[in-house]
Amino acid sequence: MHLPVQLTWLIPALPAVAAAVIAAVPARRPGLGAGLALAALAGSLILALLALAGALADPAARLIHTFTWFDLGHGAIRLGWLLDPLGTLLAVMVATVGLLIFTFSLGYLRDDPRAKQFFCFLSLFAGAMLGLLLANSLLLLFLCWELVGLASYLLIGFWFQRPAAARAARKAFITTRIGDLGLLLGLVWLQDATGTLLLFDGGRGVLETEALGALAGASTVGGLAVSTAIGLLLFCGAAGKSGQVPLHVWLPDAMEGPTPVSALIHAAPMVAAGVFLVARVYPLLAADLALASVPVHALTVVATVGAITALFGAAVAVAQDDIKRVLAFSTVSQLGYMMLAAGTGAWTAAIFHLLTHACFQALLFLSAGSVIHATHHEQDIRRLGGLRRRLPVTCATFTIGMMALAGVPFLFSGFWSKEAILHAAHGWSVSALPFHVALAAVALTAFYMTRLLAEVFAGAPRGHGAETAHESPAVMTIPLVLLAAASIGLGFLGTPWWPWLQSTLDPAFQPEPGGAGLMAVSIALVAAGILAGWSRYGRLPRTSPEAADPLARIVPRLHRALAARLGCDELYAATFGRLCTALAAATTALDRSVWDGCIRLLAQLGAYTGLVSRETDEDVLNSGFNAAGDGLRAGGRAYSRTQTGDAHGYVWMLAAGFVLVTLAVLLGGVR
Amino acid sequence: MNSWPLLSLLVLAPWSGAVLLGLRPGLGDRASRWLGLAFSLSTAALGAVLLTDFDPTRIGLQFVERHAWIRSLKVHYHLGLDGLSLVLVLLTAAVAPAAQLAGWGRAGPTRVPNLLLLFLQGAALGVFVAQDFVLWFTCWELSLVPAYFLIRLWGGPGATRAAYQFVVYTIGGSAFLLAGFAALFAVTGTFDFAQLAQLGRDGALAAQLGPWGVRVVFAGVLLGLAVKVPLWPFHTWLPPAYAAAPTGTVMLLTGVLSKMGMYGFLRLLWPLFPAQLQAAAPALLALAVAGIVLGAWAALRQEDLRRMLAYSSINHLGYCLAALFAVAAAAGGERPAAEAATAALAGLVLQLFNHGVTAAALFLCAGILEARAGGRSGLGDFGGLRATAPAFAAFAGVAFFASLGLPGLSGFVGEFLVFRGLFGLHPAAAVLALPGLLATAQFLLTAWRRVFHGPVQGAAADFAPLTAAEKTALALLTGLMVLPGVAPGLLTSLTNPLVTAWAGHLTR
Amino acid sequence: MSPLQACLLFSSALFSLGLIAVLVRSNAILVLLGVELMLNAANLNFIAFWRYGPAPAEGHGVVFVVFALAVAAAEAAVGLALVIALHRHQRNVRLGEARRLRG
Amino acid sequence: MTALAAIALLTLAAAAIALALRDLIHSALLLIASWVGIAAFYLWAGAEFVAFAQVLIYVGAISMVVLFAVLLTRPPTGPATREPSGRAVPGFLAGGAVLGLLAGAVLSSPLPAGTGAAPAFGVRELGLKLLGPHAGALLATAALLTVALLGAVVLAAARGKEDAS
Repeated sequence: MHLPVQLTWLIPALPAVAAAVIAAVPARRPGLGAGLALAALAGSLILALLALAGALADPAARLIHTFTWFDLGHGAIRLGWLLDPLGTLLAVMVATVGLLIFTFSLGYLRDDPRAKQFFCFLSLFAGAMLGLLLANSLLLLFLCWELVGLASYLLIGFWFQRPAAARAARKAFITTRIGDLGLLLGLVWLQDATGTLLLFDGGRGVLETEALGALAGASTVGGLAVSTAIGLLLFCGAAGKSGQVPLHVWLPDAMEGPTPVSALIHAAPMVAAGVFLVARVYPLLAADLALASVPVHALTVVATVGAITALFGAAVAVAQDDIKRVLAFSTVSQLGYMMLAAGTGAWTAAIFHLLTHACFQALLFLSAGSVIHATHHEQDIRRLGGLRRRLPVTCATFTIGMMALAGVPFLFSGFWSKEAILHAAHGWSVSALPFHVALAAVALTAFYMTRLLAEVFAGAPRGHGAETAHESPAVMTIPLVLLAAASIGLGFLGTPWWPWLQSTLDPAFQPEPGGAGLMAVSIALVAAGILAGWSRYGRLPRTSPEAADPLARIVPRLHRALAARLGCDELYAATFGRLCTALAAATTALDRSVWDGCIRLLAQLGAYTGLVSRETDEDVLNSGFNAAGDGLRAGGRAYSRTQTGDAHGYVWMLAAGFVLVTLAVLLGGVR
Repeated sequence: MNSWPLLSLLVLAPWSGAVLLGLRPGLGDRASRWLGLAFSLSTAALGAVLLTDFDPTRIGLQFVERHAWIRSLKVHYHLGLDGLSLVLVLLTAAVAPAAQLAGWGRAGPTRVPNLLLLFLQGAALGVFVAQDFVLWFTCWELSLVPAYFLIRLWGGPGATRAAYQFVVYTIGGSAFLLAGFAALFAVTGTFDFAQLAQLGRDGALAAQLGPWGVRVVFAGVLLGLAVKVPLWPFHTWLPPAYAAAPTGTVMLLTGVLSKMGMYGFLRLLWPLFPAQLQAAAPALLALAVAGIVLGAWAALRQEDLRRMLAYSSINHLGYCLAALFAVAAAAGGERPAAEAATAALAGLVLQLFNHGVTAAALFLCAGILEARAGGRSGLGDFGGLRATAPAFAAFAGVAFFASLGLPGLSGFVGEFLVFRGLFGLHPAAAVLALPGLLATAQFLLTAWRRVFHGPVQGAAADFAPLTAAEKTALALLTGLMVLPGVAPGLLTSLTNPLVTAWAGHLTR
Repeated sequence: MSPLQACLLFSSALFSLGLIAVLVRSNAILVLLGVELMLNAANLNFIAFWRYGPAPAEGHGVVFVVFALAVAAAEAAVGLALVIALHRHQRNVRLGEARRLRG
Repeated sequence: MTALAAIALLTLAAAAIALALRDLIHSALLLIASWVGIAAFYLWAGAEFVAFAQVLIYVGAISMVVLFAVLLTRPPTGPATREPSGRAVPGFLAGGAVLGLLAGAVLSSPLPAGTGAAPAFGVRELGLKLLGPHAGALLATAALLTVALLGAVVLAAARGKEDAS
């Protein structure tokens, strides 16, 4: 049984409608809201599974359903749904992870009076995310994309009364919006160049040969192919959403939301949207590869940004002390990996890593949430410690997540997906640098994850929260266990010997032979990272919260710089922030002084004219007029004596005058 | 087709309400409120009738009423309605009752303000349906009178100066408009829009006025309309007026009256002076883009909610102006731009409606805040309002995000279409206008954070719950922000043939 | 003597009669009536010149007379009101006694 | 010509007698007769509308106003007083001089003979002229009449203060 493509809309609509209903039910019934949200998402999951089954039955066939949104001119703005392995697979992933996170939230937010709103926002988020994944139109995708942004804004700012949370929410929205503007411009350009925003439309879609050829064939500013320019603009949006350098600054701050939100945003769905977008429009990004004349290929930029982000995130994560911040930067780093993979052409590897990452990162965040929940909201790893015994389940699941993330060989999913990425980077013909950067990041990842594990679970408790910790309830641990299982199992979907996932996503996928040497190198690096971490943090656990970090003792300045996140936020505040403020001030001043000034000048001019004319009148003209007036008055006095007031007299004068004039006319011949 | 003089009724119904209120000086507050609401709803009722009888596939005027009025001057009582007018009439139908409701919670007299609001409503409707200049201009000027008194008598601090500035500025603008049309009448002998437009298209107008004459007349008409919209930098009357006007008035000012200027651009300036507008369009486009960007920057700086919203109005109407000027500039150009022009114009009309509703809702929210904070509307006077007034925060949130252009709400479709058209016609302008979108998000979210988020402080602590009237008005406007966002076809289908025809003129 | 001249002589005579009345009579009402006669004489001229003038189809004379009649009506109304005011003021309508306007 | 002569004679005679009579009522009635004569002249000249207007305005309206004025201002006792005779002779002299001058001018001027036929200028043409090119003047006249009416009412009705002073 497969889902008919015409009914695709049900998948995002169920959670969206649930969100609307939850918003409408009274706040007194929080349980009702949560139940509704869970039920709706479960329904979506079932439908998504049906859709996936349909898509997998014939991976090469794309099921599309197009409908008219509204008429415009002689044409119309059309939207559509698309069921293909990429979208449906991610939809299943989002629904599954979402369901687990929803369940976890039941326990995490049991005592929060605003839990109803939380589930409303979560449902909205899930609906928008599912719509994004299944859209066959970039416009529909953008619509859902922005709604995802709205939901994340609401969720990050869920505890809006904390100034930090309120600020973080705003920062997230505005930073991603910078990227979104690029995306919007790209959409507009694409619509202008091709006349449609449908991805696949029976040969007329933007991702189909005809349009791609036209886009790659035309050139624009700076010698770029139009497809390159549009691709880069679309990548702006992806970079914003997926926290790529330099738009990554919102992601660590987004930790201000409740932990399930962090899991939702950082692990599975939201940040994945950017990678998904890159994978979705991959044909467009790759359209310029055949052109030798263009100054830069779009994919080169993607790979470069990805490599930088991977290294940056891993390096900064080394020096963070907040458990969620470490995980946040690890997410940044992993997203960099995915971009790197997509940029080097292995977008299937990117999606593979996206899937495995979604599981183990959600696992890590939820485990961290469990830790935070158990220790009464203690997030500073310097005050944790010794939780191995108190939280055995959490400790186990966290360890599994950590191993998956670090890429511990063979058993854990992260190993396989990372291996695929390294393989692709190794084979990239443009430059070997990203490959080496990625290798460095592999070692760093293993190092900082070992550090985190050791600091939180090894040694002795170093704070009140850690001392009184108790294992979280089953409603929270069961999702953890399930996710841990998935973190192990998922990896076997894409091993080099059986690359099922890759070949399903991309029917043209050809596994490249010979990865054993590379695998050995990466295993060695992971081992080195873990050993270094263990030797520094696990062997000699921290004894007090105040004790200095071992790394700070060795390279204090580097540690300080990394702890300060290399000063990105400060840099932005000093440049863009200042610029904004200055421009705003300048504009206001322009209004106040220049334009208002112009008006006032006009008024003044009028006043001056009046003044000058008054002075002239009084001094120049009046004296003359006064003299004339005196003369006139005298004359008038004399003349007034003739004014007898006798009406007859006047008529007499009139008659006499008439006679005189007539005589003058007749006799004088005046004509 | 209905044989009633629907358009006359449309204009006269609010006015008769105003007369009724005027004739009953002893009327109590309660009766005045209900009467005002009832008569302002007449537009909605008649608008519904118009909507059902309207044939969206026809391009020309419908429901035409034409009678000789002043024969010696060839002035006609000529009313007519096309898609554009209908959209604006529906906008008025939505905003005017909300504006009436906004005054329900206010202390002080109700009869005279409601009377003036009804008068204003009728005048605005007259502007939207009049097809003869004399009639049109009469309504245009008549709208100033009630607005002046409303601001002057019931405005906040600085109202006297703001009202004075508002009236002097706009009358100053309309003086040029009137002079321009007097000159037009002198050479053409007609005041009829359709005839003038025909002359304008043929180029006969330019031929009769002479090369300099036509420029002077064009500049006069342009100035009159530019002040009204307003086009940057003729906007300086707007922030003080919007900041000082009472809530209902400012809702009508921004929701309806600012659309009159845009309507004038579409109905008068563009059809009558296509060649002149085309010549001036690049410069005007630069001004419109400056309005978009600088309006948003200036809003970022404001400490007062109302002034911030006033600047955001300048920003949002900048999109409409930019779309129009880009289309005008592209006329007869090299690029076959019919598709882009259609998008830009459709976006323009959508944006007119959406901005009207959204801005009215935002000012209503500001008014509600003010009413509970003793007249203060500074961003620093509140904090954490979402905790104490969640329902109000939800309504306000929809308005904020609609104004910001969030998909799913009304603002997005219009802005997307405008940008799509702008990019197709003038890519550089589209790119330059983008920072405006960013700054809009920035100032709206900053304001949102300061007023609604953070710890509860200031006037937010004891925030009285929304009254039924406020809830009704907010719910009405919220519905009109969601509906066109989800189904923009409801509005675009009304204007689509018209817009297609406009764009078709370009490529001819 | 052409008809036009005859008409003009008629009007001249009427005018002179009015003038004499104005000059001689002291009753304000009669003075006013004299003025009316003079006005009528002028109207006669208009009609005469229209009737025998170069462009009778234009009808300027007639139009002018129509306006003059209207103005005369206004003038008579105001004039007689003035007479009544004068009477209220000095209990008679002798023009010679109304000398308030003396300079 | 005879018709004209008759009309002229009647009109002038009525006017002359009216202006010579001592009783104002009689002279007013005679003046009406003279105005009717003028209307007859208009008819003779082919200006029917003006003739009717003359009858309506002078014979109908102004005469009534005159009669009212006469009645209102009639001295309480006896007929009107005698005229002071000192002005009569110079008055007649001046009037005669004016008449002489005018007649001389008329007779000595080379006036156009005219077509003689009554021009076709009926009420319809007059109406078109009035509401066409002369619409502005018509409006001004309307305003003037209104103002004159108001002024007349004010003047005639201004009691109280005026009397007290």
